[in-house]
Amino acid sequence: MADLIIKNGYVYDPLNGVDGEKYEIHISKGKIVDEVDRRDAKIIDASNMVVMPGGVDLHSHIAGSKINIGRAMRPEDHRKDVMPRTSLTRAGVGYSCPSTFFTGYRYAQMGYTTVFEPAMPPLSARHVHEELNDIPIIDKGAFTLMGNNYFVLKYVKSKDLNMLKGFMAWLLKATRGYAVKIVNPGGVENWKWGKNVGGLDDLVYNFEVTPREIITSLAKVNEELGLPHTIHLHCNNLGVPGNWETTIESIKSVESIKPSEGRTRVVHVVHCQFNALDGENWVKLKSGACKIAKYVNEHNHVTIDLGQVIFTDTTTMTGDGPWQFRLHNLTGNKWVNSDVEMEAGAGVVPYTFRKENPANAIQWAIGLELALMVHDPWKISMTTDHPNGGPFLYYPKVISWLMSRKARTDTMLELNRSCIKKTGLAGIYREYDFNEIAIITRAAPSMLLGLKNKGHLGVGADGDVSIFNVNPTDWKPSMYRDVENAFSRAAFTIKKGEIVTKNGEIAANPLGKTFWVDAKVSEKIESDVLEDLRSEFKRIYTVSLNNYPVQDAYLPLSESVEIQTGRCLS
Amino acid sequence: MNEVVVTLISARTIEQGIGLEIGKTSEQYQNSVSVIELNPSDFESLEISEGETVEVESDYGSVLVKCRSSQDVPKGRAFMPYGPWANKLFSSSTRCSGMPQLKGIKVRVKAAKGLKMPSIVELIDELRRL
Amino acid sequence: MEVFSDVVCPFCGCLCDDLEITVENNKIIKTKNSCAISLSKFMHHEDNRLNYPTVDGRRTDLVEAINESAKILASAKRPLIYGLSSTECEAINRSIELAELIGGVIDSTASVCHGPTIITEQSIGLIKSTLGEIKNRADLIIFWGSNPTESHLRHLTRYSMFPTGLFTPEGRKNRFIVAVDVRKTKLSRIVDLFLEIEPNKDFELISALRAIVRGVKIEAEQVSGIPINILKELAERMKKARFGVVFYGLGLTQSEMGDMNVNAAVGLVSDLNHHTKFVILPMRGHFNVAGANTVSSWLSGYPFAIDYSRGYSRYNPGEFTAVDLLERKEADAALIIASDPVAHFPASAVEHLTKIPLITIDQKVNMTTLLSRIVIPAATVGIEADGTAYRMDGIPIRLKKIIEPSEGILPDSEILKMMIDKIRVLKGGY
Amino acid sequence: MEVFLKPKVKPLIPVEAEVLTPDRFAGMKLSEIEGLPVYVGNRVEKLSDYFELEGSISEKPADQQITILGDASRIKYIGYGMTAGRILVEGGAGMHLGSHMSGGEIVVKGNASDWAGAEMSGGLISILGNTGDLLGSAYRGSREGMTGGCIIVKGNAGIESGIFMRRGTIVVEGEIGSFAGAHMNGGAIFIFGKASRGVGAEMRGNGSMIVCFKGVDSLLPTFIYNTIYKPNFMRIYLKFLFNTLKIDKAGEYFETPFKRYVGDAAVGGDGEIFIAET
Repeated sequence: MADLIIKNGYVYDPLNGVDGEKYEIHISKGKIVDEVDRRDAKIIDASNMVVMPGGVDLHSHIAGSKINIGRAMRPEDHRKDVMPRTSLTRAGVGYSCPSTFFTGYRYAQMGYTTVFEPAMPPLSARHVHEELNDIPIIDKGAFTLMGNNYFVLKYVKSKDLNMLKGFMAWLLKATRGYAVKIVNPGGVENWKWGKNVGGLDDLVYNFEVTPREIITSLAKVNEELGLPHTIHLHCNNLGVPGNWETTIESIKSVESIKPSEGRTRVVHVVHCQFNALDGENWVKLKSGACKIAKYVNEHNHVTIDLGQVIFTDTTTMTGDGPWQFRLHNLTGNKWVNSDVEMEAGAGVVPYTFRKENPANAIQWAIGLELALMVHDPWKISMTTDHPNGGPFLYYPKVISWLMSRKARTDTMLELNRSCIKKTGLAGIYREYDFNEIAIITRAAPSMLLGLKNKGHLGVGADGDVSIFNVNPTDWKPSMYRDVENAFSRAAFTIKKGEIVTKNGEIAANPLGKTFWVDAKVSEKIESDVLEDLRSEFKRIYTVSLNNYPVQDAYLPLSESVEIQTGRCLS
Repeated sequence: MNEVVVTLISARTIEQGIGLEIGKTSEQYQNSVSVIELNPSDFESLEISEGETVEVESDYGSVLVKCRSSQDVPKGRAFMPYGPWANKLFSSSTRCSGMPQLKGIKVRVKAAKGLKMPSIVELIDELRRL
Repeated sequence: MEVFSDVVCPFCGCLCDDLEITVENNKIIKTKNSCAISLSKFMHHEDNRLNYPTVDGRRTDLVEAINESAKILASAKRPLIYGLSSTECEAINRSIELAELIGGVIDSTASVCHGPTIITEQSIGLIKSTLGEIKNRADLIIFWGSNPTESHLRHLTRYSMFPTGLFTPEGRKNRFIVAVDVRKTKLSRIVDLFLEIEPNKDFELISALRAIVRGVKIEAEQVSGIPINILKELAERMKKARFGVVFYGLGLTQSEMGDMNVNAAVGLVSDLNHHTKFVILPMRGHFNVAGANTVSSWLSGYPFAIDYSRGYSRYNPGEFTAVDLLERKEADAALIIASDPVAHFPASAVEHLTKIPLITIDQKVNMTTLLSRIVIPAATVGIEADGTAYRMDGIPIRLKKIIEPSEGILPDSEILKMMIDKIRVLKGGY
Repeated sequence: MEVFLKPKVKPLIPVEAEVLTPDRFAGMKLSEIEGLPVYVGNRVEKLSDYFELEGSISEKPADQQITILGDASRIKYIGYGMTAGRILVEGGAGMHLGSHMSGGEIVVKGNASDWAGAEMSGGLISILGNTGDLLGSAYRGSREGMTGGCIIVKGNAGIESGIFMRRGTIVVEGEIGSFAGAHMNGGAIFIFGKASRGVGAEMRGNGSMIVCFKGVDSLLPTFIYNTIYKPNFMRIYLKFLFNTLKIDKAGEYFETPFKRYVGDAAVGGDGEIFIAET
């Protein structure tokens, strides 16, 4: 592959402190380098364009049983957006539950090069990896569900954090997972009896532990293990009016946990919009964003992503079984529930966010409020919790709302005015600049994930670059449609030094790699855990322990992050 | 000639499963699926003996199979294992579902003394002649 | 002699993964933990094998068979690819790529087993769990139009009726078991309650149960042959269960209006979740029929009945399902992978198969191979080839390769890859 | 203005011809219309490969009539998504006739196949022969079936007619297959022949109504008998059918009492089934 030089572009590389400077990016053998030989290099002229690192999405349901249930149950969804095959590309269909090839192509077309699937049930990890292997171009990884796992509950109950540590390390490796995902801790286990938990101190049936204990134990061990990402937390009471209190309480519960070396954060709260609702019920719903934002502004141990709502027909899917049942009852829409023995659950319900629905309008505002009221963009990652808040295809629209008050106002004018009054959005004048957009779509998520070679353009970084056809020097927020168009179809997306899209068209179709974490614990802990697994597995699982871990065959192209854990729990 | 009208159910059986894993052309497979079971009272009304050939006819086709009596089959119903014999009786209409109706169709069963049941090879030859 | 443990059985949707297979000189000599059918599969996998490729009944080599197949498929206007459920996921994946490449219709045997389940999932949903949830928690189990004693032989011991689990320490004693069927079966003799119902009357019965669960008074004295007071008792039992499950089979899907039957059953279970925990699981037949739907969904968006004639996937059971395409005499060529439609389709659908160029990839001689213009032998998946299969409840398990196939016999996925490569060449790289 | 399409061949592989709408034809030259693409298996062919065309083309769809002079039972998607104008098919019509149409009129003199009027939102389809399954239905997965317009079938209709219907009217003068109006949530179905098993199954309500003039094969146990009476609105409906839609049979029932059933109780629905007491 020829070396690549990107010249004349306005470069936004927040991790390296570059804010719209014009300088050349050189790429050789898939990596950013100081300088390549100009004579052999392919030169991209990015005059009047924005140059950023490839986009990084840390929370998007792109692979595995949930999104696949969504695909299977929603044929009507796929009719909205189709991609015929070409000599280069495979066929695909969208929209809220896009097929795998379609997913890879559309992300690349928007300048994204790295995406993480945030909810992998261990027992169906193989499924996740099979799908990831059929998502072209982008690099990816998946987070392992742990918050309702039998062994986790058992070790939390017995307060044996060494065993918990050993188990988490084993499970990450067995599933080839990248991070610890917690969904409605305790609530999903209770859902297996048709119940839920209502707050941090409710009891999980038969285990006598509380969501609080689950969260704090997992967070503590997560940091002890020195995992690259913090715990990835989907809080209790998601979608319940008044849940902002639970959210803050959850974040508070880990306040005193010592973060892993080199960072201050110990928890990432996902799709925070769904957990920032204030008011007693849906009728009295108002925004709780300012309360969350205030807390986040005052504390450095938490980061959030948005879960921004888009006004469209979409498909909700979470590991939160009881919430999906609730949503099914609220909407009357079709409902798939899928509980996974000993470890997880899931539900899928189609949902349409409507401008004329007061609650939806407030939810839409909450996402934006969170992004705009949290002062430090490094604490924010932009997501729609695809496809829960809306399909990822709408990221450019979210960018335009964040960058332009006019864009927000134009949308607000279509909404019920009294709803907007229940939020603080109309009073916010802040507008993101290109640098801040680069932070929340690239630098911050990559930093939060501990991906050293992603999200920036310094020497040694992966050669993932996106170039957008918008001139930042004469762009004004009133021109928000231009920025939306530019981010919808990148002028160039470069992946590992290869031009993969050009003017929004796919130009190459390589296979990306899968990240996973190989956390090492002491041999003693490892063997204790294995012994416990052996003694219990057959009785409670329907798959044998030997057949449980994901085989190497499922990771044709992967990068493991090896972690030696030095610190011991006392 | 004696005849009964019954509701035919087709389904899997262990013998059919074992037979098909040996091979579709094996004796075991053919023996396991070329049979119809009737309730003893329906069976008696045909005035045949156990294992004798009967002709089963539906609105869509007919086939010769051996007949057995079984207490498990309620009166007015009949059972056949899945397979090429039973499939000669079903309609290919799926009513826009993709699934033909393979259970609960009306068939007429009558004695066919002396007539020989077709073997799988004969069924194939019949198809080749189409 | 070598003993392979934790071997996965590639026969039914149970995908039992605790088999022990003893191999000597590349021959299977013993199996442990196998059911009767599994035993037959492992011990007889060498019987009635296809040993070499044929074109028009003439022995040939693999390359010629692939070339001839490629010619047929590349020039067909309305090619059909069918089967898939008895092979592993990589081969299914390739089959879909092939369908895309030739602009064909692709359908799996799901259309004639649990297609109605999928149609229901698309209209009202599905409330399911993995089998371990049943083993660990279920205290009320209802088999509706399904009979694992003939079709899923270890289901009762591994997953449903007998196993002990986390919250079911006494196994069978912790459970009340109901069977609903139109005839007596081995199962009906070992359950706590057997309801013998009239054929094609499932929908009415389930609807009545739903109404009773809702507290509505039904005026009829009996429904579908079952007295109303028995239905009332059953409804009460369902509401009071700690964790209930309905396992349903082809008794619902293959009767008249199978999609509505399943619709009613799923609706009932959905309603019951307002009272207690209840799930419903289809008893999927072939060992990887769930995989066929799964892989197909992530690649094409649709679980079965897919048409690629316009370059992208479209879905419509009844229009793009195999039986219908053949019944309407639409297909002008067919590729059958790991399936025997000639033996298993109704006669008039089979008739059209005899009139078009037919290509079959299979391990054994079957009715379809006997009528095919081109036959390509394949390795037996799960014995001579590895790969992924999805259990009836959606759990992916890796099948093992325990012996080498005969020389020159390749796995389905490799044969399909060769075919794809050849067709690409024929199409000038497009 | 009227354009005539004379079928040339009976295609072995069905032809997908969603171009057969007044909307598409309007404002085009005849030669351009001849070149419109149709999809046959995996090939793209021309409309003129299957039809001889003559006649005149109007500027506006509303003024355009398309007449197919013969059998089109292997032609799919006739009138797909049309908004105005008129299509007359002298013979039979293939699958998806008038699916997604929102206006205009289609008349088929022969039989129509499955999915006629599927997910239509407006306009009128008259089928003088029989029709296949899933008449005026939702496509699989969708819960928005027919949302407006009217379908009249002089002959018999197949199974699951009007499934997931939301609004609009279906009139079947002959018999109707099982599970008519399943999941219905609005709209009206009039069945002048005998209705089969499962009529109104899982009907939710929202004003949905099924009227059976010749009885039902077996009414679901979950439809609860309510009363027998002569509803005023029924008379108004019947007058409308008789006078406006020219359904002569409607005239026989002006004075007929109807038994009213409410359901489907299985889903807590409050839809109505009226069965003429004759």
